[in-house]
Amino acid sequence: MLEAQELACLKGDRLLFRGLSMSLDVSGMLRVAGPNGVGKTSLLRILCGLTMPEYGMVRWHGEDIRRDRERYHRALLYLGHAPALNDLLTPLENLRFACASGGEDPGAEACRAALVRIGLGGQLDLPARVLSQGQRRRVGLARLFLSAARPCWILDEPFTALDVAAVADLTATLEAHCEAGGTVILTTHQDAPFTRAPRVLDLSGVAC
Amino acid sequence: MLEAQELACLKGDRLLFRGLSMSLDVSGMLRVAGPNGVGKTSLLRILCGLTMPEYGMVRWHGEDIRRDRERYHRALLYLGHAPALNDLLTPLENLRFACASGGEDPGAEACRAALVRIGLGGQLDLPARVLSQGQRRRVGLARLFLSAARPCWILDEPFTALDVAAVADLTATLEAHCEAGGTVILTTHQDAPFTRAPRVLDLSGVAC
Amino acid sequence: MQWTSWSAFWDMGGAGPFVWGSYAVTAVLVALELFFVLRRRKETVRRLSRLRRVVPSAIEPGGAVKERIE
Amino acid sequence: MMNGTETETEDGTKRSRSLLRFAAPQVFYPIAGRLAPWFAWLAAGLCVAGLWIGFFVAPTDFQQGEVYRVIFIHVPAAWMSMFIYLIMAFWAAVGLVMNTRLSFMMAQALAPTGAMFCFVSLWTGALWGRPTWGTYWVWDARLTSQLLLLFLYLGFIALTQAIEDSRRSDRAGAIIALVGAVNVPIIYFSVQWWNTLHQGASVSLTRAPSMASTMLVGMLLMALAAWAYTFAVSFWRVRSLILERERHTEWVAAELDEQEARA
Amino acid sequence: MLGPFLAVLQRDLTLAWRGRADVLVTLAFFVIVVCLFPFGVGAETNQLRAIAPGVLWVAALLSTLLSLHRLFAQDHADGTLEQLLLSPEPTALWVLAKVLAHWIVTGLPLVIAAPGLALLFDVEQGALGVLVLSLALGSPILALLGAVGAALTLGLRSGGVLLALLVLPLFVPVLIFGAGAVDSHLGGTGATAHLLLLGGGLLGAIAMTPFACAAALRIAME
Amino acid sequence: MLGPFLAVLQRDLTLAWRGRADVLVTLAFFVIVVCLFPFGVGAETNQLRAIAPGVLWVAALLSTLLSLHRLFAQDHADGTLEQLLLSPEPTALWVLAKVLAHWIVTGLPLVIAAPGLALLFDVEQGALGVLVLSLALGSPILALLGAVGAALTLGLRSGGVLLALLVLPLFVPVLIFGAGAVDSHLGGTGATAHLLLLGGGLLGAIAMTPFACAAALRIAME
Ligand code: HEM
Ligand SMILES: Nc1ncnc2c1ncn2[C@@H]1O[C@H](COP(=O)(O)OP(=O)(O)OP(=O)(O)O)[C@@H](O)[C@H]1O
Ligand SMILES: Nc1ncnc2c1ncn2[C@@H]1O[C@H](COP(=O)(O)OP(=O)(O)OP(=O)(O)O)[C@@H](O)[C@H]1O
Ligand SMILES: [Mg+2]
Ligand SMILES: [Mg+2]
Repeated sequence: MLEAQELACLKGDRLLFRGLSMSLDVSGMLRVAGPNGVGKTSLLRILCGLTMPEYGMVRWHGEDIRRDRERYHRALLYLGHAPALNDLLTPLENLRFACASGGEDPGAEACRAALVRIGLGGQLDLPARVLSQGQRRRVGLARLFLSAARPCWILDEPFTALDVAAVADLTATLEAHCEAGGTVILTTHQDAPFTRAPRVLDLSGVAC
Repeated sequence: MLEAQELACLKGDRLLFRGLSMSLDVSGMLRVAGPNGVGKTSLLRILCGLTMPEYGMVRWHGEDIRRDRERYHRALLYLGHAPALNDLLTPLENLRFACASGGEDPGAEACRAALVRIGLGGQLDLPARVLSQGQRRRVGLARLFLSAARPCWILDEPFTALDVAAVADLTATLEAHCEAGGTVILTTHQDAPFTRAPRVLDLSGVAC
Repeated sequence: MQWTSWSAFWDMGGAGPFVWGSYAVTAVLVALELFFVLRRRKETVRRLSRLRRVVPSAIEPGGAVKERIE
Repeated sequence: MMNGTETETEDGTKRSRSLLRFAAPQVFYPIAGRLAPWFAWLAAGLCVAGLWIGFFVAPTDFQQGEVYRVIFIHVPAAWMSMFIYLIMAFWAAVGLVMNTRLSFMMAQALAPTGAMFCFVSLWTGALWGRPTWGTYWVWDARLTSQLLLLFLYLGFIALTQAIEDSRRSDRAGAIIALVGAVNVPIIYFSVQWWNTLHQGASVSLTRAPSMASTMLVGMLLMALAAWAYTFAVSFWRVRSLILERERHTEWVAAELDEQEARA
Repeated sequence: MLGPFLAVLQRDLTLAWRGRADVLVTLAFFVIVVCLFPFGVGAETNQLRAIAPGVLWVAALLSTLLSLHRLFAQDHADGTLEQLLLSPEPTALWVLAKVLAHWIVTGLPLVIAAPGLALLFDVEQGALGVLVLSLALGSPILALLGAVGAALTLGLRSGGVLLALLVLPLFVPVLIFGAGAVDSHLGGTGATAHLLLLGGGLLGAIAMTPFACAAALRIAME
Repeated sequence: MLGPFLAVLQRDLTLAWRGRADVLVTLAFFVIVVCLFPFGVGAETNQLRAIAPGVLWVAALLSTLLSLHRLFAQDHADGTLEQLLLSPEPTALWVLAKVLAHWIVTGLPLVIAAPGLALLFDVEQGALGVLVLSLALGSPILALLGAVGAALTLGLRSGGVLLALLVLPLFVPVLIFGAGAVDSHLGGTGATAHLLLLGGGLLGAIAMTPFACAAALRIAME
């Protein structure tokens, strides 16, 4: 489904990687690994279509994602380093808006349920500004529970700032998504309790 | 040395904890633990004197830290969630300024050495804006190598975004500091390879 | 008595709109302020009572946070 | 080495310094509640008396005719708006120096009333100016400094409203109130000087040469009414503020119980 | 199709309502800038009356300018913009919603307050209608043009001031026709031509700027 | 003791130099605002000459205002301010350094550019010295007063505009004496009194505002 051809990424004077090809035809999980600064975030942003690669192309179901942006973005869920939270809005409002901006409308009840599910039941009416670091991350991650229909999830360091219980819970969610036929691409430096170790794309091997 | 008496922390309508007393008389490491949102960051900021507790008092060598702010802050190194990095300055400039603002001047050579030591040898001349998430954290952490003289380190989630090698390295640094007679108070949700497990203050026990 | 009739009173020697405009706006503002102040008190009491029911730990007789010593 | 234990309340540490006794919100709360209605009735009474004298006893002004009757609200409102700012700044200073929370609350409780009076004086002045000077507004020194005073009030209110954390908003508000208070005389004199250096406005405030004593009495009664009104409203407002700030204390819990029982 | 449009509009208005002081405060800025002028140029009524329409328009322009950099900044910093750009719906659509919300919050109050301020400068009462109309047509153009500038300068350090530099030249024609409308009404020439030009400009801006803005946003996120 | 003072000064000047466009751009804003006026009020030379000192001063004030919210914002967002407040040295000291650096970067260029612009408005050449002097004394006061406002509104949503509301009334006396100095020189009264007052104000502001500012910053970080 998702296929990268000969990707090269140039940042300033530094060529992070080149000739990186991969294809994810089946459902499953891919962990992009490598030490700090090797280019994991840069790769994920290229795969999402947020950055243009210096060379190469990303295809979704055989079609260049630049060509058929809408279809790809309808199938994609990207959660980056920044949690996309407005400090004045409550978690509920933030989540509803995040869904709406992605072209979905799961309704207030579903959103509330997702937030309660992820452990923010007590913070539904607080402005996001006062949330703790981990609670902020959780608001962003709550979208996962509402986006089961999107096959392709790309997550940059989803476990950051989460406590142990939340990490376990998130791991289970990701595995469930893969089992249901979805794809997950993620980066993380932490150990997460995966039941089946994900495939690994080690960028330190590809890096220039 | 550091002593907290009857601390209570109130956030909006929520009383996070109260009647929290502790004292750290000997050198050693204290890990403040607890799930997301339990009040770890809030506690650390109170201990630093950045926030006033709703009730109670923090003492350093027997003196209220509000009363004798300067002496305490000369002995303290706090690294919070935010990395205190200016996006336009290089890591070297950022580090030098961070030291100077703390009232030290280790000189350019020592700063450069600290940055190389922490693995930013290749990024010395880049603006901080383009660094990767982990590299940004490292710039802040480089101060640890220059602040051995400060006995009290308070670190909020120092391992966030670091790769495995860096986590191990940082752990060793913290233990070395404790061995040299220093105190480290930290929070983290990650497992770090401590050779001796730090003492734990579990906030979930104290929380209201 | 200054006024020969009520209409003379309302007319204020031709300056009616100005005089009465002043008094009316002042009266309205005072009334509004009183309304908001009294309503705010009622709302505060209601909000805090509700809060106490929802978050019992927030206010807890017997173990409450002591006042800061001033 | 550490113990995360809870402790019981000790009542022995309660306020020992008697001077600050009334500065305790807990003590002031019931006092304010008892006094406010009295001041309110006093204000109403004085107002009725003042207006009666103003409209039915005071004679027509030989220069201005009936328009001058605006004076009975205009001048008290103008006076009040200036006094209230001074009192506000005083409480702010007391709060910053002595760290008494009640002072900050008093300052915040006074601000909206001060702004209201300030606006009233501007509004009535403008309506008064139209028939007497032929224009709603001139850039006269007194008018201008009154306008700036309104901005100072609005700035204070906007700042304290914009900050949600009450401790921060208390102190931030106190600082801007003090900075403003230092500037009020500077503003006043600079504006006056500015206006006289240039060719002045073609009209200026002309007061009736010898104010009839009945007019004066009416005006003074209205000014007293404004004082009483300010007391009443600010006491009511400060009670809400106290409840909000002290919501985590036992006595507020008891107070709320009482309120609920009554309702 | 209208999903993101309405979502963005509703969210931004909610945000404005939550930071209610904001609306008042933009207005207060407008009022204050206007009131500063007499202090600068002196209090002679005739002189003030002569420069009044110009001062009001310049003040409206500056208030718009000052609030512009907030149009995308917050969403950029917290990653919301990234997510919006990943939305499958057309970008220009929600950009338009953002600008509309922004104008309702910052532009509309100016239009409403302008006549009151004009009275402070002793402007003839008959000209107030023209003033309001010119502002009502002109200020949305300012917001739309400004949005392009805001998108272009997004995330740049000297954003606020660079933005000013970029858009001020674009604002000048609007200023000329806007202030000109009032002046020519006062001069007896009638303001119709000026107002028609402003209306035409508004339609053109609505049709074109959202696309420019969308393109600029995509570039800014690279 | 001087450590943090010099460190902050040096860093802020480095930052300004790195974002060089910034200096030019504040200046450009000043120039553009001044140049907008003829478009707003019409181009009669006599009228323009009469309002020139006022317009220049108002424009300087607005440019200062526009750049003020950046004084602490960046350091607040990235945590630098937190670290500075944990510094053992007195807060007022490095606050003064920050304001000084800010003035050098944003105020000084205005002082230098003002005479050129005054010539555009056909202001008599003898008055240029007074104009420069009044700006040189007045604009640091604006920066110092503004710093208190910037510290108080730090991190608030409507920061930029709230800041304007807070400090503009405080700016009025400076504006009056500043513009007044030029006017009274032109009017033949001599500007000495005005300039002395400005100088006194500057000394007072240097002595007091850093402390207010330091207190405000501590409060803001709570
Ligand atoms: C918007 C316009 C006006 C404003 C803002 C204004 C403001 C003030 C203020 C602040 C005061 C109290 C000053 C003091 O006691 O030193 C005052 C007093 C007074 N005003 Fe006005 N005024 C305005 C218009 C007028 C007009 C049009 C008149 C009458 C022609 C007037 C007549 C008076 C009188 C008689 C006093 C009492 C003077 C005294 O006790 O010294 N005002 N006004
Ligand atoms: N202009 C530039 N010049 C040189 N190097 C650059 C430039 N911009 C970015 N880089 C480098 O590119 C890399 C970007 O890496 P990226 O953010 O993708 O890392 P990452 O693998 O996600 O790291 P982390 O684990 O820390 O998140 C960094 O090493 C950074 O130093
Ligand atoms: N105004 C408020 N009203 C209610 N709750 C609040 C308010 N402000 C903060 N809180 C709560 O206080 C807590 C702050 O926690 P803090 O940031 O100290 O958590 P933490 O232990 O550091 O968590 P994390 O592991 O996620 O970093 C959060 O649970 C937050 O929801
Ligand atoms: Mg990364
Ligand atoms: Mg935390």
